[in-house]
Amino acid sequence: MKDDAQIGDEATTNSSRRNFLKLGGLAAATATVGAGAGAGFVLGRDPDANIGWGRTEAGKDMYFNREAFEVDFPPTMEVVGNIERPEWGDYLFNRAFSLVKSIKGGWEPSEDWTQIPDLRVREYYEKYPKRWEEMLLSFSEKVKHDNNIEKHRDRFALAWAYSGAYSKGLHADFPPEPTEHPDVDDFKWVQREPKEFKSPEHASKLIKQMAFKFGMSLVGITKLDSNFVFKNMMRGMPEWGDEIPKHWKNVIVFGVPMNWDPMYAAVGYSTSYDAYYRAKMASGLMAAYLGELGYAARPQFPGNSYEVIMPPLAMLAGLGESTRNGILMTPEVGPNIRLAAVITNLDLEHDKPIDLNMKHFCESCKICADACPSGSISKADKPDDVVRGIRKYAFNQDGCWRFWNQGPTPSGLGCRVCIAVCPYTRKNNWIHALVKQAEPRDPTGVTRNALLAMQHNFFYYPDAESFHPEWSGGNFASYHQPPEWMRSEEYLKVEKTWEYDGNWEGF
Amino acid sequence: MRKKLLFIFYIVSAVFVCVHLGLRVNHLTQLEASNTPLFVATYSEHSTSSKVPVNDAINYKEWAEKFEEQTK
Amino acid sequence: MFPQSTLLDPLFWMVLGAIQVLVFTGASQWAKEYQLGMNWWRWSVVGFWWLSFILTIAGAFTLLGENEGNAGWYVLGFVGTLLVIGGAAILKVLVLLKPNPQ
Amino acid sequence: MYSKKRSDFWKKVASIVSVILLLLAWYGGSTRITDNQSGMVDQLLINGDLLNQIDDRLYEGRILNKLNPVEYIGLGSGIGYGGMTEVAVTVSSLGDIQRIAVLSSKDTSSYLDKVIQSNLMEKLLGKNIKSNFEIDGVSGATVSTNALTEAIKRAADPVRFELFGINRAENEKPISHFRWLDLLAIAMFTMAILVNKTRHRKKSMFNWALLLTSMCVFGFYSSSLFSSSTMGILISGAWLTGLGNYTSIILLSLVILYIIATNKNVYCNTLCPFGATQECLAKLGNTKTISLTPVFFEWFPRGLLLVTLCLGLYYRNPASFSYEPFGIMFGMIGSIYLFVLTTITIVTSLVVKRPWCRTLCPMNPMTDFIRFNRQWFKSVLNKQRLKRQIILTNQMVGSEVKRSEVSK
Repeated sequence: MKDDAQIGDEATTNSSRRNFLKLGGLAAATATVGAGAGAGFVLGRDPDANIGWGRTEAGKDMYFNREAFEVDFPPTMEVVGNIERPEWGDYLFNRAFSLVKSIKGGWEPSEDWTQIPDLRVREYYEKYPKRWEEMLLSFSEKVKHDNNIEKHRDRFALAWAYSGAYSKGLHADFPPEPTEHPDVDDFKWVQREPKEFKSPEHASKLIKQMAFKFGMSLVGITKLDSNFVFKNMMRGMPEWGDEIPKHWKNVIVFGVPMNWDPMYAAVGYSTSYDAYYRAKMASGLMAAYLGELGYAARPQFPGNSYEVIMPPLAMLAGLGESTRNGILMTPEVGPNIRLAAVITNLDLEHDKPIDLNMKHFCESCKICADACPSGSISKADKPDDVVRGIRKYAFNQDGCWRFWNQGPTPSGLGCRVCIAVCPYTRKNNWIHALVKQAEPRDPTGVTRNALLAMQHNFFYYPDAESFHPEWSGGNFASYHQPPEWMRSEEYLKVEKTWEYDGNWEGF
Repeated sequence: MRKKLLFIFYIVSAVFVCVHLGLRVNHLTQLEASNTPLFVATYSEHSTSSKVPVNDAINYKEWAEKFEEQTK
Repeated sequence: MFPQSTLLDPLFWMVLGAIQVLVFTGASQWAKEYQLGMNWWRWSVVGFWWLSFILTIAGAFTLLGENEGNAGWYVLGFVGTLLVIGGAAILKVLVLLKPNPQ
Repeated sequence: MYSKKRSDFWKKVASIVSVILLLLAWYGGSTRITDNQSGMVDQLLINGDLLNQIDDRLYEGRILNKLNPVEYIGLGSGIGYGGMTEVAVTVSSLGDIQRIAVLSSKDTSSYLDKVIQSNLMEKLLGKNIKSNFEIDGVSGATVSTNALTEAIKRAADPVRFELFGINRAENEKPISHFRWLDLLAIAMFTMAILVNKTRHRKKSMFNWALLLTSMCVFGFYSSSLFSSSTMGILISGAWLTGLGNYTSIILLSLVILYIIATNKNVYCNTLCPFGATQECLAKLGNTKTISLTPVFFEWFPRGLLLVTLCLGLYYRNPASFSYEPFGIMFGMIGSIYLFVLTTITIVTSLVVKRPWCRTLCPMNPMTDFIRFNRQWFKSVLNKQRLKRQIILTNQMVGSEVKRSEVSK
C-alpha cells in the first residue's frame, strides 16, 4: 500500500507534469504560430522561389506535371477559317525597319498610309488602317522620349546599366546570323555523319536534359507546323518565296523567365534582354550540339531573328496556352517567359498540347487590359478577332509599339506591364504552387472565382496612365516597387527626388 | 480579465476610427484645394493619348538614324 | 525559416515538427481537465483547424514577404477572422457534446 | 444628490454646446461652399480653346477662327446615397461623348471607387447622345451607379437639346425611389415595437427571429442599415433634395420618434443587423456582458459623434464620414483601417458580448442626448405648470381673502 507521502508526491509529480504539459502546450502553440509567420515571410522573400536559368540541371523548374492535362489540340488555338501563313508585313520589326529605310531614302511620312513606299507594309495597313496613326505617333513620341529620357538618369542609372549589359551580350555574334541558303547554312556545324539514336523517345529525352543544362527553364518538342512559318522571309536570303526547306522537320522550343524583381517593377526598371540573352545563347549551344551529332539546326532566337512565330509552336509543344495579351502563358512562370527554338531534321518524339483552363481565367480576369498603358489589349469577354484563320483576342500591335517608344527604357524598347500584373506571373513558392495545381483540377470554377475576387479586391494596381513616364502623363508607377539592387539612391551619389508608386511592402 | 480585454479593444478601435477620420479630412481638404474633378474618363480612338500631335516638327532622318543605331 | 542554409533549414523543420507533439499533448491535457471526452474524429477536427490556422498565417506572411502588402493583410484579416469564428464554433460544439460524468 | 445635480448641469451645458457647434459647422460650411464647379469646367475642354457659358447647365467650346462651336459641355446631377453627384460631359459637335468627369459626389468614396473601377463610364465614351442611351449598372453599388447614370443623362440633356432640339429628359420624381425595402423597414419596426411590448412567453424567440431577418435583409442583402453618416444626412437636410436610398433614413427617423415618444430605444436589441451579428458570435463563445464605468468611456463616443457630425456639415459631405464597421461587414466597402476595426470587433465579440455597442457605437450618444433633452424639456414644462398652478392658487387665495374681507 503506498503511504500518504508517496501518494502525496506522486500527486505533486502528476500535477506538476500536468501543468508542464498544459503550459508547454500553450508555449509550443504560440511558438508554432510565430514560426509559421516567420517561415512564411522568409519563403515569400526566398530567392530560390525565382524560377529560371536552369537553377537545377535536372530541370526542376519545370515542376508542373502536364500528363494529366494533355489534349490533342490546344483549346486556345481555335481554328475558325482556313489558316493562312503569316506575311512578311505582319511582323512589326519588318515594318519598322522598312519605314526607316524609306525615310532615310527621303520619304516624308504623312497621315495617309497609301503613300507608304513599301508595298508589303502598305498591305498590312490596308487591313488595319487605324493602326497607321499609332505608328505615326510612335515617331513623334520617340523624339519626345529622347528629349526627356536623360533627365531621369539619376533614377534609372542602375536599371539601364543592367539592361545595357545584357543588350550588349545579345548583340554578340553567337549563334551567327545565317548568310547562305538554308540547305547550306543549317549544316554549317555538321562535320561528320549523323549518329543514329536508339529511338525518337531517347532523342527527345536527351535533348530536353541538354536544354536544361544549357540553362533553359522550360522545353517542349513538336513537329514544325508550316502554318506558322513566315512567307517571303528567310534570313540570309534577300529573295525567298514560300517554300519550306525539306530538312525542317521538328522544332525544339525552350524558354526562360526574365529576372523577377525588375520584371515586377516594369516599365522603367525592367528589361527583356536578360532572358533574351540566355535564350539566344541556349539556341546557339543546342544548334552546335546537334551539329556535332551530325544533324541540321536552324536556331530561332530573340531580338529579331525568326522565320517562325514562336507562341503557337510553344502551345503545340505543350508549354502553355494563348492569353488575352497575345503572348504564351505557362503554368510555371505565367507570361513571364522568353522563347527561343531550334528547327532540326532529327527525329524526335513530340509533346502534346495542354489544357489548363487558362481560357476561362483570361475571360473573367481582364487585369492586363485595364493596366495596359497604351490600351492595346482587348477588354472583350470572349476572343473577339480572327487572325489568319485562328480566333484570338484583338491586339493592337502598333499601339503597344507606340508605348514602347514612350516608355522610360533607354533604348525606348519594351514595356512588360501586362506580364507584371498578370495573376499567373507568380514565383514558385508554396502558396502559388498550391493554387496553380488546384485551379486547373477544379471543374466547377469555384477556386478561379475566389482567386479572381481576391485578386480584384485585395491587390493594388496603379491605373494605366500612371505607368506612363512623366513626359506623357504618368509617374513611372510600377506593379511592385523596384528591387533594392536597382535603387540608385542606395548605391550611387544621387539625390532622391522621386517617389515610388507601386505595391507597398506591407510594413 | 474580460474587462481588460474590452478596455484594450476600446483603445485600439478608437485609434483606428480616429486615423480613418483624420485621413478622410485631409483627403477632402486636398480634394478641395486641388479643385480638380474627382475622376475623368477621356475617349480616345484606341490609345490613351487622344490628340494626334502634328508631325511636321520631327526630323525623320535623325529619328531613322537613332532608331537603327539603337536597335542594331 | 532559413531557406538559404543547408544546416539550419532542415533543423528548423524538425524542431517545428517536434513541438507539434508538445502542442497536442498539451491540448489533450487541457481537454482532460475540462473532461471533453475527446475521441478520434474530435481530434481530427481540431487538428484540421490547427493546420488551416497555421497555413493561413504562413500564407498571409508569404504574401507580405513577396511585397504584396495589401494582399497579405487582407488575407490575414479575412480568412483569419473566419478561422477564429470557426475555432469558437468547434469549441462550442466540443463543450456541448461533453459526455456527462457518470 | 449633490453630484447628480452637478452632472446634470454639465450635461445641460454639453448638450447646448453641441447644438451650437453643429450650427456653427453648418454655417461655416455654407460660407465655404464657393460654386467651384465653374472653375473645373474649363479643364474639360478637349479641342476648344474658348469657353463661354450659355446657361447654368450648358457651356460651349469654341476655336478662334471657327464659326460654330467645336464642342459642348453639359452639367448634370444625380441623387446618390449621400446626396448630389455632379457630372460634366464633353460632347463633340456631332454629338459623340468625348469626356465624362465626376465633379463632386456626396457618396462614400469607396462606393464611388467601386463604380469607377467597373469602368461603367468607359463603356459610354464615344456613344452618340442623339438616342437616349441605356447603361447597365454595377453589382453592389447600385445606389451610386444610379446616381452616376442619372447625372450623365441629365448632363447630356441640354447638349442634346442644343444640338438636335430634342428634349428627352423625364425628370426623376423622388417618390420613384421608394422601394419595397422601405415598406419592409416600416413593417419590421412596428413588429419590433410589438415584440418589445408583449409579455409573451416566447418573447426572446420572436426577438431572435426579428434580429436574424434584419441581419439578412438590411445587412447582408442590401447593407442599408443607418450609421452616423445617415444622422449627418438627416440633420444637414440633404435628404430634402431627394436621396437614392431612403431605407436607412426612414429607419433612423422612426427610431428617433419612438425614443421621443416613449423614451425606449427599440432598434439596438431587436433590429440592428450588426448587433445581430455580435449576438450570434456571442452565442458561439461563452460571453459575459461587461461595460466600462470610467467617465472617459461614456463621453468619448459622444465627442466622436459630435466631431463626425460637425465635419459632415462643414464639408457638406456627411456620407464620407461614417466610421462604423457596417460598410465592411456587409459590403466590403471602406478603407483598410475600417477593415481592421471590423476584424477586431468580430473577434472580440466572441469573448465580450456586443463590444461595438458597449464602446463606440453612435446610437448610445444619440439616444442619451435625446433622452436627456426630453427629460429636461419635460421638467421645464412641469415647472411652468407648477408655477401656473401656484399663481392660480394664489389668485384663488387672494380672491378668497378679498371676498372674506368684503363679507366681513
